[in-house]
Amino acid sequence: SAETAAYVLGLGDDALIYAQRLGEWISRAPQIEEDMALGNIGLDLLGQARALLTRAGQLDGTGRDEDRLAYFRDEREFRCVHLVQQPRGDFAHEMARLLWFSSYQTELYAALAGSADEIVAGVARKATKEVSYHRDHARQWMLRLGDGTTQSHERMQDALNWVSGYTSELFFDDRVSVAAADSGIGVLPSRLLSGATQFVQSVVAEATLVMPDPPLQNARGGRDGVHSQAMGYLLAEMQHIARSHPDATSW
Amino acid sequence: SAETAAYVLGLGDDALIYAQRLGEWISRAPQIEEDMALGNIGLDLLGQARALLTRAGQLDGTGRDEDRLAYFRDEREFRCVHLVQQPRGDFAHEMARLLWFSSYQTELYAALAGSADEIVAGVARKATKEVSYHRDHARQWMLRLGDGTTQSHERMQDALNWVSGYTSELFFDDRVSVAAADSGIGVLPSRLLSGATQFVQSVVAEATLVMPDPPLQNARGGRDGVHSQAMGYLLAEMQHIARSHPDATSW
Amino acid sequence: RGPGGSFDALLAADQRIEPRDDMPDAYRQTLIRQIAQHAHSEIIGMQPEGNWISRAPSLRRKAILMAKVQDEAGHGLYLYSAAETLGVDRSELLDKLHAGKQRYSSIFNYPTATWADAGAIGWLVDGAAIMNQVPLCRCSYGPYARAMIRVCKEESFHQRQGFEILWTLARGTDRQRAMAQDAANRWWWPALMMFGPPDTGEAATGGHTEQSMAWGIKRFSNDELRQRFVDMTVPQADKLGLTLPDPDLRWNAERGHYDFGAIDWDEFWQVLKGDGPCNSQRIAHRVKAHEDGAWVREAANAYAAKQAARATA
Amino acid sequence: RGPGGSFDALLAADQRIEPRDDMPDAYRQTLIRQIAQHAHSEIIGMQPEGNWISRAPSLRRKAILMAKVQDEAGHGLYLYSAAETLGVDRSELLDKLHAGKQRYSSIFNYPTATWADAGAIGWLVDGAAIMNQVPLCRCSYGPYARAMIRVCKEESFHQRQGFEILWTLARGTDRQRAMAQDAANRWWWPALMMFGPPDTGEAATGGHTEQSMAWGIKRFSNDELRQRFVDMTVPQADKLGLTLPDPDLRWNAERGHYDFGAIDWDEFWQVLKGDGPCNSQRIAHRVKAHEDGAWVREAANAYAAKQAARATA
Repeated sequence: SAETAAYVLGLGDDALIYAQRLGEWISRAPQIEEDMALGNIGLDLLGQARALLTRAGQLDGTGRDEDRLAYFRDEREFRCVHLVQQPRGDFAHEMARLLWFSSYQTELYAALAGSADEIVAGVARKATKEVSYHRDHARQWMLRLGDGTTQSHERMQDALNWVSGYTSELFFDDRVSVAAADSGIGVLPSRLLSGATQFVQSVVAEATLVMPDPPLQNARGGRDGVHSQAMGYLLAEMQHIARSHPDATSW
Repeated sequence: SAETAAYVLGLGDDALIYAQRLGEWISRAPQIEEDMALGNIGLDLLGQARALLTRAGQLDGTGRDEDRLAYFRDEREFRCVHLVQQPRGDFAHEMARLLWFSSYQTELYAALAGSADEIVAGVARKATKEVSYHRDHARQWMLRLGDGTTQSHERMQDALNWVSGYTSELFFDDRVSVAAADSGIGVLPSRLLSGATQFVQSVVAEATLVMPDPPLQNARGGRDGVHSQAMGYLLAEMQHIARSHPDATSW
Repeated sequence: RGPGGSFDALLAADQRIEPRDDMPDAYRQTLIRQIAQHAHSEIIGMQPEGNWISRAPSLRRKAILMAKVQDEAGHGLYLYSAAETLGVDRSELLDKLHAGKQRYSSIFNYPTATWADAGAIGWLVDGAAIMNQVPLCRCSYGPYARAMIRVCKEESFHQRQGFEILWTLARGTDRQRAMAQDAANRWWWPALMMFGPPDTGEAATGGHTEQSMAWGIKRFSNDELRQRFVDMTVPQADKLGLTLPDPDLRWNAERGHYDFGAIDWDEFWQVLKGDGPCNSQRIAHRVKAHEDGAWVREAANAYAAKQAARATA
Repeated sequence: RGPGGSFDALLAADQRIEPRDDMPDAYRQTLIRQIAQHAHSEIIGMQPEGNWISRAPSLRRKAILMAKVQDEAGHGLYLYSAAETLGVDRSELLDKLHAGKQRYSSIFNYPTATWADAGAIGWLVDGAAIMNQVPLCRCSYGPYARAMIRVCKEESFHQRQGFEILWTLARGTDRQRAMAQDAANRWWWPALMMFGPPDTGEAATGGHTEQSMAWGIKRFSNDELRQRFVDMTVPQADKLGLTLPDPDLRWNAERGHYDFGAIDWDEFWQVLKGDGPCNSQRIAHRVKAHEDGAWVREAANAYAAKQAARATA
């Protein structure tokens, strides 16, 4: 159905756009090992995105392939959350984002391993191990930064406060998710909240940090294609060469 | 001829790309008056660019209009110098760039007012007053920053040093410029050097600053379409919406 | 008229209060707050449209948009100047904006998601602004009234430009038309909210309307202005060939007005209280520009002081 | 073989020198300089191709490119580790890179102007690098030789990927084909310069070739390797359907090699001395990453120290 396709597309877009942001770290990380680690996480997400977009293009009946969906959709047609769109901040901001996103994805893929859509289930089963590694990577850095120097502690706390304005959107039961959950293909986002939050809380405590107060402002609208300002610029960059060669059939 | 068209295109691209950079200042300037002033300068340059690109599209026989040339050329087909492509720096960097560029353009348009191409001559005559205002604006700020606070003096001097790596390209006699000068339509860039430099030198001295030593590294290649790294990203942003609607005939 | 005059007498005679005139402190404070909020709205309002300058899809549109956003900066300047006649200065007002102690119009906390939003802002947001502002051209405080005359003239130009963007899109490709319709869908309700909460009826929340009317600052109620805006805009939407996203919108021959559906005031209050889509972004953008420019302003002051000292030496 | 051994005897027997072995200080310093330069080249070499990760025109190519640039980081790590066996540490070497006291390969001072450059770098630059590096797999210093074996395996994979990018472009639209040809035009001569200045003849500038050969660090002269590269690459260009930008390039049956035109050594020295298209940009990018990450590395060290203290407490 259209809802199922849109649901899968949203999951794929989250992975695609976050992979795009993580790719920006390559050659800009605090140490060479981290260029590699963030590149690896980006590659895992890109792999998930390709599989999910391909599936979405089958489910929606348009037959669009992964590249058609990634490069030739307009901003309003993307369904990713604002969290993954945010411009690359400092390393603490990236780790705060990664901790929440990987904690969410860990719960998500665990649930989707039993999806009624065999392909989605397959993607989820393969990705489960990947995202659990991502989550552990974020956890290790949260500990180092939270329990490192005074400066790193403050920066990590600031980053946690910042990211809190972007997390509720991950767990919001929009119409499409509800429909996908009803059909047995998806899972209700709100069902993932407590597991993800518990993990984050435990890491935050271990890292001598505190969970932020509820944020004044909460990101919303991504699943309806209303994005944060950064998204248009991200797409301009990502799509420019492909859009510049509309008649190219192969790269 | 092809050379003449390429020459005019290069002048148009310089104006277009610098207008694009100046547009980024709007809502980001140090004071509201300066949002307006930089916007005005950008608008003047955009006006010059539109006239010159239109003329280039007539001269090269392709009949491409200003938008076709601005939005549907690839990076390698642009002919602007690296100076105008550089990402927006701090305000001192912008004033250093503007001082050099407007001093160059003042000499350029004075010479082109006698161009054998009536349209180019007309653009030049109209632009002469504009660029002399731009040059004066840059001069005023050089004085304030150079002879302002210790910090502003240092930042202004740093910016002058930085910009010196990008100025020689403005005055380089590439093949196309030589041909355009021979035909009486253009002017040899090297002929503009001493006038522009004299003006800059006088402002630098008045601003209690010093002319930098010759730079170790000199930008080159813009007139042959080999650009600085920033150019591709600038074009991605500028062209994205137009490229996303290849079948749109009107905006 | 002669110099000075009693505040009440001037008001009663529908004459202008000028800076030299005595005025009640509450009047002065109300005006400062309102003019500052208005000035801040112009300055913050540069951002949503400024977002499209670098990506405008034709050079002509790019030039028009740059000029328009620049005009907004100019409006901000007129208005800060008007406020300064009341004994405050611009930097003080900007500090209050940056600290969240003075507001700007909530409409600018909505994102500009597509190019068509540059059209919708001109058509709907500037249209609503004009409806609010035209009566202010007869405001009791002279400098504010004169600033508004100038602003209104340019705003109506902007409104036509916005209309023209949508007109062109609505006659373009399917995707361009869809973009125009989508923008109208997203901006219609927020534009209606620009007139503020209802003055009367269940949803009314008190507010300063009555006092402002007595002072000749406000001439019409929020609901009156909103109705006028709807009445003006619905035929324009028809002309554009766009649908407005309100199933209850229809002509009421009896009233001689368009009826329209219920406004979601919860959304209004949510955005006003800080939880709009772009609240923190707008202030952060503005504060960054201000902080990045601090050394430049300091240098300009230092240079001016040196020049003054040299002139007297 | 048994523990240790005399340096000269090991060299004479074409055996590997290991970290525990005595070695002349000049040998050690030469190796440190060469391995560090090699490691730096991998790290700086991430930038020109990294420039295309965000804009790669298909998701498959994006994934391949991300993996490739990541491999370069890995190569840098192996090589810094090899250098560390000689008694220096990575941070010291990086400081020298950042301060301009140690070099990286000049080829990375050229810009990547189009997507096709990602192909040309793989095909020509990695191709030339492999030609230089394969003999290093038999280098006299054990840790360096072992690192090179690993690096060469991955590089040849990258070289094939680059070739495949150009192959696809050359069979694509006219504009794609032109892009491939343009990239070949721009990268051909700089790739030939990667083998360094001539060892002999008028243009030779002395250098360390003879000593390095005696030490078993270098196995072939610059000109020999360059000729091999030309001989290998010309038929590949034919297969791609691309022209190499050298009118003097032709098969010489007598020599059994391709003849090729004169290299512009002025350009080589200009770029080497700092006036290449991207010299300052490459270092500035690298230094910024390093400085931006300083607080992170400090935090990691502080945490590790705390953990160690806790473990012993």
